[in-house]
Amino acid sequence: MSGAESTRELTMSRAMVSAIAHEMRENDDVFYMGEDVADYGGIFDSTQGLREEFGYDRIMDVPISETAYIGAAVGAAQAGMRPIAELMFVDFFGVAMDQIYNQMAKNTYMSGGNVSVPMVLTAAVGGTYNDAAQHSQTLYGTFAHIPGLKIVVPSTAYEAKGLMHNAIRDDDPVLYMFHKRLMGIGWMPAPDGPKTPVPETDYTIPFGRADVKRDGEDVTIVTLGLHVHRALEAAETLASDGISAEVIDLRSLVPLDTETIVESVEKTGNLVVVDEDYRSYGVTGEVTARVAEEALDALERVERVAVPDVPIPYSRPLEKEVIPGTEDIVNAATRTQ
Amino acid sequence: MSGAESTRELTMSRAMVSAIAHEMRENDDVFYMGEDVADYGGIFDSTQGLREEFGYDRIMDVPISETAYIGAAVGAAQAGMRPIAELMFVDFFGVAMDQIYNQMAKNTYMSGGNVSVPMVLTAAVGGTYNDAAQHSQTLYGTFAHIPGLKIVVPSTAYEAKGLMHNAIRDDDPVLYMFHKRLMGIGWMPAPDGPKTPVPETDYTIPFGRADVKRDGEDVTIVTLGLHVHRALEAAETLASDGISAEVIDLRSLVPLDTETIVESVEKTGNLVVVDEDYRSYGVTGEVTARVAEEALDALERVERVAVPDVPIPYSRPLEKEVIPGTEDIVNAATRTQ
Amino acid sequence: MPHASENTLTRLYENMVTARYYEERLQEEYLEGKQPAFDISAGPIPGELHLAAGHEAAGAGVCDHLRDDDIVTATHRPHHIAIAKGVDLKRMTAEIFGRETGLGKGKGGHMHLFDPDVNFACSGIIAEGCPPAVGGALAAQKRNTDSVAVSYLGEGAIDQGAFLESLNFASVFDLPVVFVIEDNDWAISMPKERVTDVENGAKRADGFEMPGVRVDSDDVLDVYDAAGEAIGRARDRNGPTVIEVQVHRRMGHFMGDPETYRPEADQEAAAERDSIVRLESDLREAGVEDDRIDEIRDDAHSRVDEAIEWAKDQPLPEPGAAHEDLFVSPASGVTDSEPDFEAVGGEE
Amino acid sequence: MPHASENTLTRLYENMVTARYYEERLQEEYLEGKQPAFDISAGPIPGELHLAAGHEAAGAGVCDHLRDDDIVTATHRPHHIAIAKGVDLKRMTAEIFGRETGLGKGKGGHMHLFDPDVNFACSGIIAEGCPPAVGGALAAQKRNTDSVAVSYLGEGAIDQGAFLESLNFASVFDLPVVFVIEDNDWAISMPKERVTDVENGAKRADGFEMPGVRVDSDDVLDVYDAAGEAIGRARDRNGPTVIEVQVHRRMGHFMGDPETYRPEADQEAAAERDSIVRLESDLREAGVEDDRIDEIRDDAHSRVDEAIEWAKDQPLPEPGAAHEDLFVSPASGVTDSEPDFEAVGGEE
Ligand SMILES: Cc1ncc(C[n+]2csc(CCOP(=O)(O)OP(=O)(O)O)c2C)c(N)n1
Ligand SMILES: Cc1ncc(C[n+]2csc(CCOP(=O)(O)OP(=O)(O)O)c2C)c(N)n1
Ligand SMILES: [Mg+2]
Ligand SMILES: [Mg+2]
Repeated sequence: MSGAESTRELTMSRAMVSAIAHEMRENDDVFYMGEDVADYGGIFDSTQGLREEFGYDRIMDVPISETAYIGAAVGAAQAGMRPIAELMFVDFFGVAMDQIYNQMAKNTYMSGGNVSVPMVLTAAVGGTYNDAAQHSQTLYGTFAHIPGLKIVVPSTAYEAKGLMHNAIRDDDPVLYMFHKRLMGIGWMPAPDGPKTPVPETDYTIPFGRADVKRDGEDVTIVTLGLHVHRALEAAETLASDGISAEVIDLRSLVPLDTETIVESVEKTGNLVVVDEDYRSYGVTGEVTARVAEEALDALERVERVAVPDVPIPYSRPLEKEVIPGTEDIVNAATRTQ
Repeated sequence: MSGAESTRELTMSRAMVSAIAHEMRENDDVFYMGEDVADYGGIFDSTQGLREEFGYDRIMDVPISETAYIGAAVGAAQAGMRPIAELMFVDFFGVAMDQIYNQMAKNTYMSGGNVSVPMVLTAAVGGTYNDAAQHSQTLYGTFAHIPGLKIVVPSTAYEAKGLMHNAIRDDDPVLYMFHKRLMGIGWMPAPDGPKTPVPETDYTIPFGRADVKRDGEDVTIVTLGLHVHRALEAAETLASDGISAEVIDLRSLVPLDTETIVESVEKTGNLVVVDEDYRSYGVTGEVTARVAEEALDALERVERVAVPDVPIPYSRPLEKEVIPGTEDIVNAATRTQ
Repeated sequence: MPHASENTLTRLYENMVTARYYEERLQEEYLEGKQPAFDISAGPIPGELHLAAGHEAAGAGVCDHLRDDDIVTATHRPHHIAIAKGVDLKRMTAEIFGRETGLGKGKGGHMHLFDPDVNFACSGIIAEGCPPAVGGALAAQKRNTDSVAVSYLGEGAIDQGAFLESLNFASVFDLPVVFVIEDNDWAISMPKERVTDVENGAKRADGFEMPGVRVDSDDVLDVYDAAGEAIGRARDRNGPTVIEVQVHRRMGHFMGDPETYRPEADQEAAAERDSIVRLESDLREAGVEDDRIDEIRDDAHSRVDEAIEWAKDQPLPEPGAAHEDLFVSPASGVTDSEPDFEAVGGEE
Repeated sequence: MPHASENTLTRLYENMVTARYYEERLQEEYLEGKQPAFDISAGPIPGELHLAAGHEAAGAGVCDHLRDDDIVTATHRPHHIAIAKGVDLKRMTAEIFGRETGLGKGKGGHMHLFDPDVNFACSGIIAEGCPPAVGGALAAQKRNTDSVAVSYLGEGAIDQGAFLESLNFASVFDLPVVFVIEDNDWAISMPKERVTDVENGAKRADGFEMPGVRVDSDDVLDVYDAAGEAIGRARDRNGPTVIEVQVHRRMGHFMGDPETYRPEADQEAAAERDSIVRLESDLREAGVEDDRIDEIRDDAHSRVDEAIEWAKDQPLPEPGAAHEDLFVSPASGVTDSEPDFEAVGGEE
């Protein structure tokens, strides 16, 4: 590898921040609002160093009033700015859901496209560090069920940057859900996967384009976020058992890249959907249904691996029980054979 | 038919109210909070006549502060009372979702079962009268995705009463979603189906027991709420085309009666899931996935009939386009043959 | 404090009679399709309809101070405010009738009117417009313009978190925004005193370090003065204000509301305290001739009639249009293809 | 106004030294597993940990007036309040260590402690406990008892809708509830003045027709007096009160917080203004001997050490337990079978 001036390995948080900084330099209309985003730099390093470069006016600490500031982002976006608002943990959505759901997501449609809402809502998601029922959810299904939001979930630094550039430049509201465990925060060690080479330059990754992170022949594992890495690990184990797993990283939930999934299942005949969200009425159901609609004949077996419809418990053995682990994925994939 | 003293035909709203009144007479701990539930009797007749019998203290008009009063219901329930709180339109959930999601639904689990939350949250759902994007949703999928709530959706007066008795007596939080179009309100004519004979006495319908509303051999139509009646109408048309459709009324989303659905599909081989909620990441996906998991071999064809992932539009031809109609069900069922 | 000139008086009058007649005509149209039995899904106007007869002073008296670049968010009862803000009357009416040429192509409806040309929006959830108005004010502050934002809400909405949080947000950042509470004594069937601790809604401001002013009558000139001062403060970067205006609900909460909960005396009182009649006598006092008054009113009526006739002539949308307008950009965002990793400087 | 007796003084002291030592010991335990590199998922205590050293006066001074049947909802920083309310120390500690015999069988964790025996609960979302406390007060009112409810929140929480709506709800129904704002100057890294319009959080009460009182120091005796009055008012059915207490954050927001945003002077000032040291001198002034003070403190420390040792000895839950306790009744509700329609009087 040469040319270190144009590529470097970044953590996911550095990649995310570099895209935000780039867009803020290019466009005065971009600003960031959130709790503890200024001096603290974001509880999960989502804004680290930005206040130093852009000041308090553009990296705004705001009151603990999610309804007020997310709604203010909607208003500022409709007035032509390009705000980014951060929900510190996605689990807090319930105090601000009306603004997200009934304004951010619907105003474009309700206005017949005469109004646009070019904002990004960022939110930290996920568990694995025992933060219990009110701080560990992903809620992928809850948000993906809402028409009117584009929803992205990066799994590596490369995706984190490209998806953020696209999100900020997009004229529609985008929900950008970043998994805490992938960010590369000092106090929450990340797995190896998310730290990747990242081009210095700006580049955009389109929404609705899943990424085949590993090719395989026997079973298709569809997942996103943290579980991309667990699925890849599982695929290693499966390979040593003679099972060849294809791993698909959805990267965006809305739009959902049904085509890539269906193509893969047509090849492998088996589908394992892995999700860190609750099992019922969510991502695993939707992915399964799309395959059942479009490739029922090819489909030999389906397995869903997700949180078993209980809140995330606190104690380590309990949390480990409910959040899908590598072994759970291996077992599910093995059952399909 | 004889014995009018013990059975009468009731509208769905009268049946719902009669169960509430019965429980309030039996148990002083039951009370009702909501906007316009006292003098008005509920915008959708959900409390008609109750204030006259029970007074303002037990049929409480409350400030337009859904977070405060739904959260207060949680607190009162934990203190041993059995409150019923009404969200006038389910579409307003976003202003109070935190209390619903993070307290009402989770406190039992987070306390390891040491605390219980014996409350009922009622909410009017559904469209068909052009009330547009913020007043026409069902949001079945949004709520069913939350672990910790039992969720019921009556389709007739008989179910409305029996499910309400069970909901009030249950020690867990129950979300009771009633469809406006079924209530039999003067100004919103109901179809014929929901007005049924209803026993005078109290009786409880268990949650998680779907009801086969029509037997059939060729295709299984799974649905709930208003669309039970549209499915039954569709089944008539299908019958005249020589297609025998079985119609399953889910009656509760949590728990979901997978067994009844799977048994039916094992017989018919074909599944049509009909939902008035948004298509993706919701009820149609979940029902399909459960069948794909448990009866893949029997399954020949799946069709999902739901709102096509846009907010509910206002104008009549637009609303009609997105809310599944009888014809859409007929077409989907016909495609499976 | 600027007192209304004769020009202003006639402008206010024109505005208010337009709004009043508009509501009366919509009521007729709406009910026409619902005779003899009221069926909400029958007739030429779809859905619920919340009319604002009796609220006109709060629309005209405030919005007369606003420019097109100022932002207004209104409530579920929005027509008088929309008219006062200069929303396109024809396209608004077409929207209310669910027509293709409506402001939202028939997708939004009467509670969801968006006219970006004059920065007007409204919504159907209580107090929901407060945070976006605050955001509009924030944008003005960031862009260093002297635009302001006005957020309307009903007296029933002053107990809702979205409003209360907005007060602090506006206050702590000194934003150019004015909150206008229309106090019509009722929140559907709930009288103010049953559900709200304060008699004067503007008192909410006391806990948030901002001025709160109550205009105790719907005399449009008093509203005009109070709003002029508050909007002036906002434009001069002196921060937000809460204004409560006493208005009256001359009709039911929505069309079809039986109002059985409402004492007849209250209905009669609302009918008597008519801000338009009062303004007519102010006009006469200011020397405006009866002929001129009649002319203004007749012109307003003609414009309304014309808008309604125009709207009713407009085509309904094609059903397939329901699938459009979810997004303004492609679903994939600004880009449809992922760049070549190496081409953008990557080297894997 | 009742001034604290010697008995009360020693009770408060016992309470506060228990709470302080508890936090110090938890800090040790928590960090022990995280040396040298801080890894949030390592060590004997799972998850985040928010310690309340410096807040003790607000816990003890208020809860000393409460009975077991009174309801308390606390925040994400709950231990001192739980201790003051009489929550079972061992089972609480077991919960914090994620053990099977914990208050929530290890499911809840340190932000979600429920002890129904003393009507204590806490939660991790800002101001989330306010509405349930109001609901507890409503239940007391409906049942005609003289129980009261107390809802704690941080000064950062006074901008959250759940608190503000609760003020009106409590005020309009005259509920027996007291809101206690613990003002420690910081909301994580955000100083109060950056995000809140009022300097004195109790001022929020002004807009809601209820008294608001600020206790400007964390002198537990001042807190005790102010709380006594407010809780007395509530018990006597004279309505709700807001109290703000100036406390101090002696540690980071959560364990592992680098506090780089916080001026050293501020940290030092917090360390100096120690309400426990102040109370010790009050005790001496009241004639309590040093030996007795030492004894109380030592006893408290022993109880804490014992609880922690006990907790660490408790078993972790079986993984399968994760699937239990979603509901207390069967999923089908009170009934498992549908009655025969005819048997219940139907005749189809
Ligand atoms: C969050 C929310 N809760 C309830 C409603 C239902 N609702 C619509 S209008 C209304 C009454 C509003 O009263 P007020 O704010 O005084 O306005 P007015 O109708 O009197 O103009 C209510 C309760 C709603 N739209 N949104
Ligand atoms: C609705 C919501 N928003 C944000 C958070 C994240 N959060 C946890 S504690 C905290 C600061 C709270 O400050 P304060 O209320 O002053 O209490 P303190 O921590 O100082 O005791 C924040 C923002 C949350 N838990 N809930
Ligand atoms: Mg009103
Ligand atoms: Mg604080």
